[in-house]
Amino acid sequence: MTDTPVLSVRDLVVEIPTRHGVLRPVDNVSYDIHAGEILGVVGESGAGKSMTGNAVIGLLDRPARIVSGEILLSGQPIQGLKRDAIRKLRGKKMGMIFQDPLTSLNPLLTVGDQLTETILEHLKVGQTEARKRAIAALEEVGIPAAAQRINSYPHEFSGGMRQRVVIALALCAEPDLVIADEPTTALDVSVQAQIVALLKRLCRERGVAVMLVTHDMGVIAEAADRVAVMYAGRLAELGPVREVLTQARHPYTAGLMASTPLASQGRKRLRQIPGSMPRLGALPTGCAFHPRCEFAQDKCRQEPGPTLDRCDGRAACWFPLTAKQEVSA
Amino acid sequence: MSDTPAPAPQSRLRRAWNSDFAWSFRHAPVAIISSFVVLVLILAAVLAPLIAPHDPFNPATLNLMNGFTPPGQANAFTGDTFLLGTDDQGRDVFSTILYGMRISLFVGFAAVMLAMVIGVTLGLLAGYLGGWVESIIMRVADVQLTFPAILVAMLIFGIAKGITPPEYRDQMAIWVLILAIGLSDWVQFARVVRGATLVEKSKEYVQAARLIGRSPFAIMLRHILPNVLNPVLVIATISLALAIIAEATLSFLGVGAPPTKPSLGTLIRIGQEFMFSGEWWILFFPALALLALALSINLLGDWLRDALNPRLR
Amino acid sequence: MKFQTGILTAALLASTAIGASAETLRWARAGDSLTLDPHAQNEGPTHTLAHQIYEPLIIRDMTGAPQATLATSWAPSADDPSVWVFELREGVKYHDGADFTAEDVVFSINRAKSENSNMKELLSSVIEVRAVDDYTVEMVTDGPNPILPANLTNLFMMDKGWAEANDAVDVQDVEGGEQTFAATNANGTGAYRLVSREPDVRTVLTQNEDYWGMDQFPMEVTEIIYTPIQNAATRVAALLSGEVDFIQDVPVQDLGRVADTEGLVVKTAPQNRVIFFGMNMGADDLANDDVEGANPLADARVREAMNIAINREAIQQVVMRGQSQPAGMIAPPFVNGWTAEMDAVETDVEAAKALMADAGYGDGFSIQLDCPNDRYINDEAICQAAVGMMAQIGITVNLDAKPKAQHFPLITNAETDFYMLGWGVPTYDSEYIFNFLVHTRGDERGSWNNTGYSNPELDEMIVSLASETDLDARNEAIASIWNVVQEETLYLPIHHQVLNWGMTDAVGIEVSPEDDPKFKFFEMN
Amino acid sequence: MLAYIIRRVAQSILVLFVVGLVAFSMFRFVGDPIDNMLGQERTQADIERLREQLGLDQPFVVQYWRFLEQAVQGNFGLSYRQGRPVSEILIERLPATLELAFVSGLMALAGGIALGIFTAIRRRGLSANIIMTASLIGVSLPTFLIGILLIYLFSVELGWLPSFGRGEVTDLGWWTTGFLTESGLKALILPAITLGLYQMTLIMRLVRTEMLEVLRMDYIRFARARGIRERAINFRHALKNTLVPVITITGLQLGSIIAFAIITETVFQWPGVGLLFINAIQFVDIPVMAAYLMLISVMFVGINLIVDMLYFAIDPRLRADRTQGGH
Repeated sequence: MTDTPVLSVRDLVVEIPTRHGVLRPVDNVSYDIHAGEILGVVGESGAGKSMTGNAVIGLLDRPARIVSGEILLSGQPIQGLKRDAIRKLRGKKMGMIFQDPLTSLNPLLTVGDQLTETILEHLKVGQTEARKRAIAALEEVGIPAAAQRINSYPHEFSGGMRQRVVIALALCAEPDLVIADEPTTALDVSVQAQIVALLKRLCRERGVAVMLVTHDMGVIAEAADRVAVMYAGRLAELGPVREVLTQARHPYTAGLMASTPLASQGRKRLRQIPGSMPRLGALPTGCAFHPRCEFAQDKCRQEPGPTLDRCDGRAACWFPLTAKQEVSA
Repeated sequence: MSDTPAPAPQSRLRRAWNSDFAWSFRHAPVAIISSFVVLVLILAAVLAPLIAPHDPFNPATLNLMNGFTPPGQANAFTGDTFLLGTDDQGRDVFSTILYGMRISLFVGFAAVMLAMVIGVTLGLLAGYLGGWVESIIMRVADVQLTFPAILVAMLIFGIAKGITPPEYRDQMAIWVLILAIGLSDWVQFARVVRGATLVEKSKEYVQAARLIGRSPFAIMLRHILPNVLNPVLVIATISLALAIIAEATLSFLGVGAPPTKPSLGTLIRIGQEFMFSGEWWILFFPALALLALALSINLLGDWLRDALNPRLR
Repeated sequence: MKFQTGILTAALLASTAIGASAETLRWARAGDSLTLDPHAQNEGPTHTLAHQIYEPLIIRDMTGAPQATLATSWAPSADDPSVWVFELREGVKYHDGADFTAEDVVFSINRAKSENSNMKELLSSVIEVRAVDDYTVEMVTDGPNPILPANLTNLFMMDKGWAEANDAVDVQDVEGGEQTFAATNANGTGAYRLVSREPDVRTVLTQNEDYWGMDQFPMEVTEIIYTPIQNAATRVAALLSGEVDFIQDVPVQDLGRVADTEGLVVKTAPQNRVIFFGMNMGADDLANDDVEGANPLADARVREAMNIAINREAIQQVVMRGQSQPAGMIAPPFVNGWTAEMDAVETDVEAAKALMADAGYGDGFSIQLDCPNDRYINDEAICQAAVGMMAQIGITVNLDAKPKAQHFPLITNAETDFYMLGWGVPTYDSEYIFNFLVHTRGDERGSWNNTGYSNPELDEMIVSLASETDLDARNEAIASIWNVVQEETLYLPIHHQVLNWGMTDAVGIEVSPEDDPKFKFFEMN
Repeated sequence: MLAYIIRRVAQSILVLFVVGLVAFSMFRFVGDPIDNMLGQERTQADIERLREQLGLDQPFVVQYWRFLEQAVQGNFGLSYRQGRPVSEILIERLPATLELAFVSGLMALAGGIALGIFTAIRRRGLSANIIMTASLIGVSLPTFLIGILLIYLFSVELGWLPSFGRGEVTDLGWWTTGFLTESGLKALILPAITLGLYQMTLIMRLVRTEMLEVLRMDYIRFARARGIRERAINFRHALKNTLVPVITITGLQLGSIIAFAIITETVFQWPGVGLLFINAIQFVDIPVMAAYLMLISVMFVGINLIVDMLYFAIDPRLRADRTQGGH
């Protein structure tokens, strides 16, 4: 993995000015994703996972905005580009998949319309060719009888099929990067696995870089190559999925693992992390996790929050866990 | 991101002042100005007997010879001076506007409330219950739509005249107007609420409430109603101004407030007769008052709609 | 204001040469003619249009004076005072070329007397019409009827042959469901022939080149485009913007604006119509007042108090902008029996209050006033002014102003106790007023008398007027009837209406008291 | 689908019956035609006779029945006022109203949708806010006053446009049109503005509100995420979804355009059915009033039906199963 990463996020800071002060839903986040790699991003709601994805693709809702940091797409900086320039990158260079396939598709247009529209927008092809590719895209995501279903309206598909259509849409202009924002959350469990498998297959076959945002450790374990754990807008831990899952270094990651039922973990009792994530407007000083951390020491409370590069490069923690430490209840 | 960090116990007033609602109000100059105008006008209307220099509703105090006195000038016969002049009956225009606004505001509010209550109720019932209830309600709406407000007004006037004793007929006219405008306005509420109810009905939270066995009445009231209020508000704001104006139109067609106790609309109807003749003030000031009132209500409604809609903030 | 006087116009009239060029006159008024059938409606705008197309035996010219038209002379028969003899004009042709003869007169009078005709009341005294020869007609009345010719000025002559050929012998019968040919087509002897007509929209008339009076009348208007415009402001706007040349019914408040506009003039004349209030004095108790068990209006002192409480000058000056003539009696000044003394009332609020106190109503009472709001000039505003004046003597008046279609049934059905009414006298004689407004209400007479007043002695005198041939004795009787009416304060007269016509200064015509422009008299400069 | 249409038509016929019944029950409150029909010299006997002839002495249900009997045979009777068959009068007057309603409806719809989209897209822009505020002025004054003000300005003061009537119309045999002559088109402008202004404002505000809702939908975000151009997002994706609910109101507004036409036609002396109806009310011309109301209710019922059909056309979800409802 020495080639240029498809996506490179450097010290990204997103702020939302409110009348109660400025909030930082994304605070100094840095990571890379390479071609053919799936980066899982996990965390609780409000940890900044989706916001990071939105920032990358340039779809932050007002009044949220990027205040500093860099986003490099195949080595080219894209933050600060003109609206139309970044629009042209969306779909073409980076695609996005949303959580709810029921609402992601325009109910009044056939899936074919929506596919060809996207293809025509980004690729220099004619109407017939676009249609051919649309059918191919549907076939690729496993829609049976794609040539007929292309004229169907979204409501004529089941939930899982709709998410396949959404994936086809995100990939139809052959982007290098796909941001999948909770792509399985709204689906039945049996369908979830299919979608995850599909994502994985497409990633491998096409060499696409995937940023898989989810709160589901199971999905991460199943699909991701590397995982980034976010807490209160900051990266808590970043590393290869095997290592992070089996040997969490950040107490938060460890807590998260302990509270997740994973088949690989065997029959242990599930545990909870005490307390809840603080609101962005009321972050504690020092490490944002310290009020909930059983290993917290004075340093955690007093010094500015730890970052990956100031710690061991994997976990943003002054006192990373070692193999022997166990998180107790 | 909705409530403030609460460092110290705050007074109720302080909390209200700091609420999102108040905050967005304080940052919307249009809302501030228009609510100020509405407030001033409502206050002026309510306090009319205290503010108005004359009582235009008391015919004994009128002097016909004061008729057509221009604003601020002395009448050629009586020597009396009036701030905004007098109308064709020698009534002080300023006082008449204040008193007329009372009637207009009352008619407007009451008529819209009536239309809203009828329309929302029937719309909810039609949308939620469906079937023959829906069919009947929507067909009644069709019948209602067929009848122009003027005919409804005439019908109600006719019936009311038959059943009210003569000494109450002056007051009756106002209730008749409320009924007539309210009754001819409910259909749009009903249709919109019905449409919105159909959408909400199929959503999960309603299904869930149904499953846990909440009564349809409670579901409609607690779950669906709050979710369909947005379009209702849009219609209600524009309807309020419209009701005030509709009253003027009915008066133009000859079935409005009695000319001896004129509303703002009746004043305009009377005033427009003097448009070519140079007595501009008889039309201009009441029209200005109506414009200010209706415009402010509408602007306030606009802002309110955006402010109350969390998704639009 | 530059209201032209009659004298000035007369001078102009004399100085202008008669031009033969085509002159189109665009004419607007508030209402349209209801039908072209000349006998179906007895109503102003309908007659006005009919007068351009059809002709009666006798017309009133623009000053209101009788003028020979299809009859050249008329007189009671020397043998029988109950017979009127009419000599007809010879050589008159209908628009379709048919000759006008005595046969047509007999046909038309009989048609106008038929059951569905609205004109039959004017001919109720006529027993028989007979053609003596082609150009002489006799009308037999049920007794000597000195005023019969006055009743004929709106009775138009139709062609018998045309009516028969087109199945238009019967007057419009609404109930029957079939319309008559004559309602939408016209064939008269008049100065203008019908070109096209869309009711309520536009009627076009063109000059009848074969008109018998081509040389006798100015005949300067060669084409008439008639468009009714209901809304007063729009009508005035149409004149101000030059879209029409001539409008009737100028609102009094706009007279100044029209007169001040370059190229426009306003002309006025007293109208044959008096406006007054009626009071229910006959009932024992009133439905629409707050006095229990008594009728305040039954007391002549109360009626007198109300009469002198009305400040007619103020109404004239402010409400009517000077465009009215305060009235003390319910007869227009043209009418036989009218006197200046009776037509004047002094306003005296203090005396009125004293009268009220005398009558035991010192604290006043309350009553409802029914008023139309679309019938007379500023009707609602007059009623409003009256409310204020009544309030000054303690009478609280609840004004109920409404469209005429709801107002007049109240009078017809005797459901109002205090009401506004206007009255015109087409016969120019007081008998007409007495018959309808003073005589006890009954099947034959008194149909508009809603006062409940009944005076058998007076009734007898009224009935006898019809057959009184001695004009002096008749006038004496009329005067004594008026004395009673005035003494009893049977009605509260307000004013005589004044007519206003607005026109471009090219139009030369004076206002006629009947409000019926006859375009053959118009000069065009 | 067909069953649904049949059911609606059946319901509509029922509606017509009820409209008629209600109409006849209220005519006597409008006034009494007798005094209008007879001259000043009428006697009590004339009144009785005419009342009997017209059947006005009968209870309103009987009058209604008599009307219905004739109406089903296509005979709406003779106008009391004009003495001509009512059906003939209505046919003669209808083109004027329909042309006026068409032009002002078109104006309201085109203007309303365009301005609605504009103000939604540029929600925070200055020009959008000016439009939003200015549009309110038009609905803050009564229609009749706006009409008279327009006449005052454009006819009297400027002399550009006619103040009354339809101008020169072309007779096409079964239809008269003002579209073919300059004066006819000029005459349309002021009444159409007067009539359409309120509707335009309402549609504009409605489109704006709905559009803002739609623009927040996931599928719009998803379309953005696919790099679809803003223009296509606004007009292809958002507008179509906006229009579904707007159609309901617009259908209703079409109806009220015809109802409001009464006032506009009175002010501008526009020779349509609205003016006819006002004249009929003033004269208590019962056959004309009854036929007019029937006509209007047929029109309303038709519009409602068409609106519901349009739903099917525009929203594929409804095609499958109507009872699912919603949009």
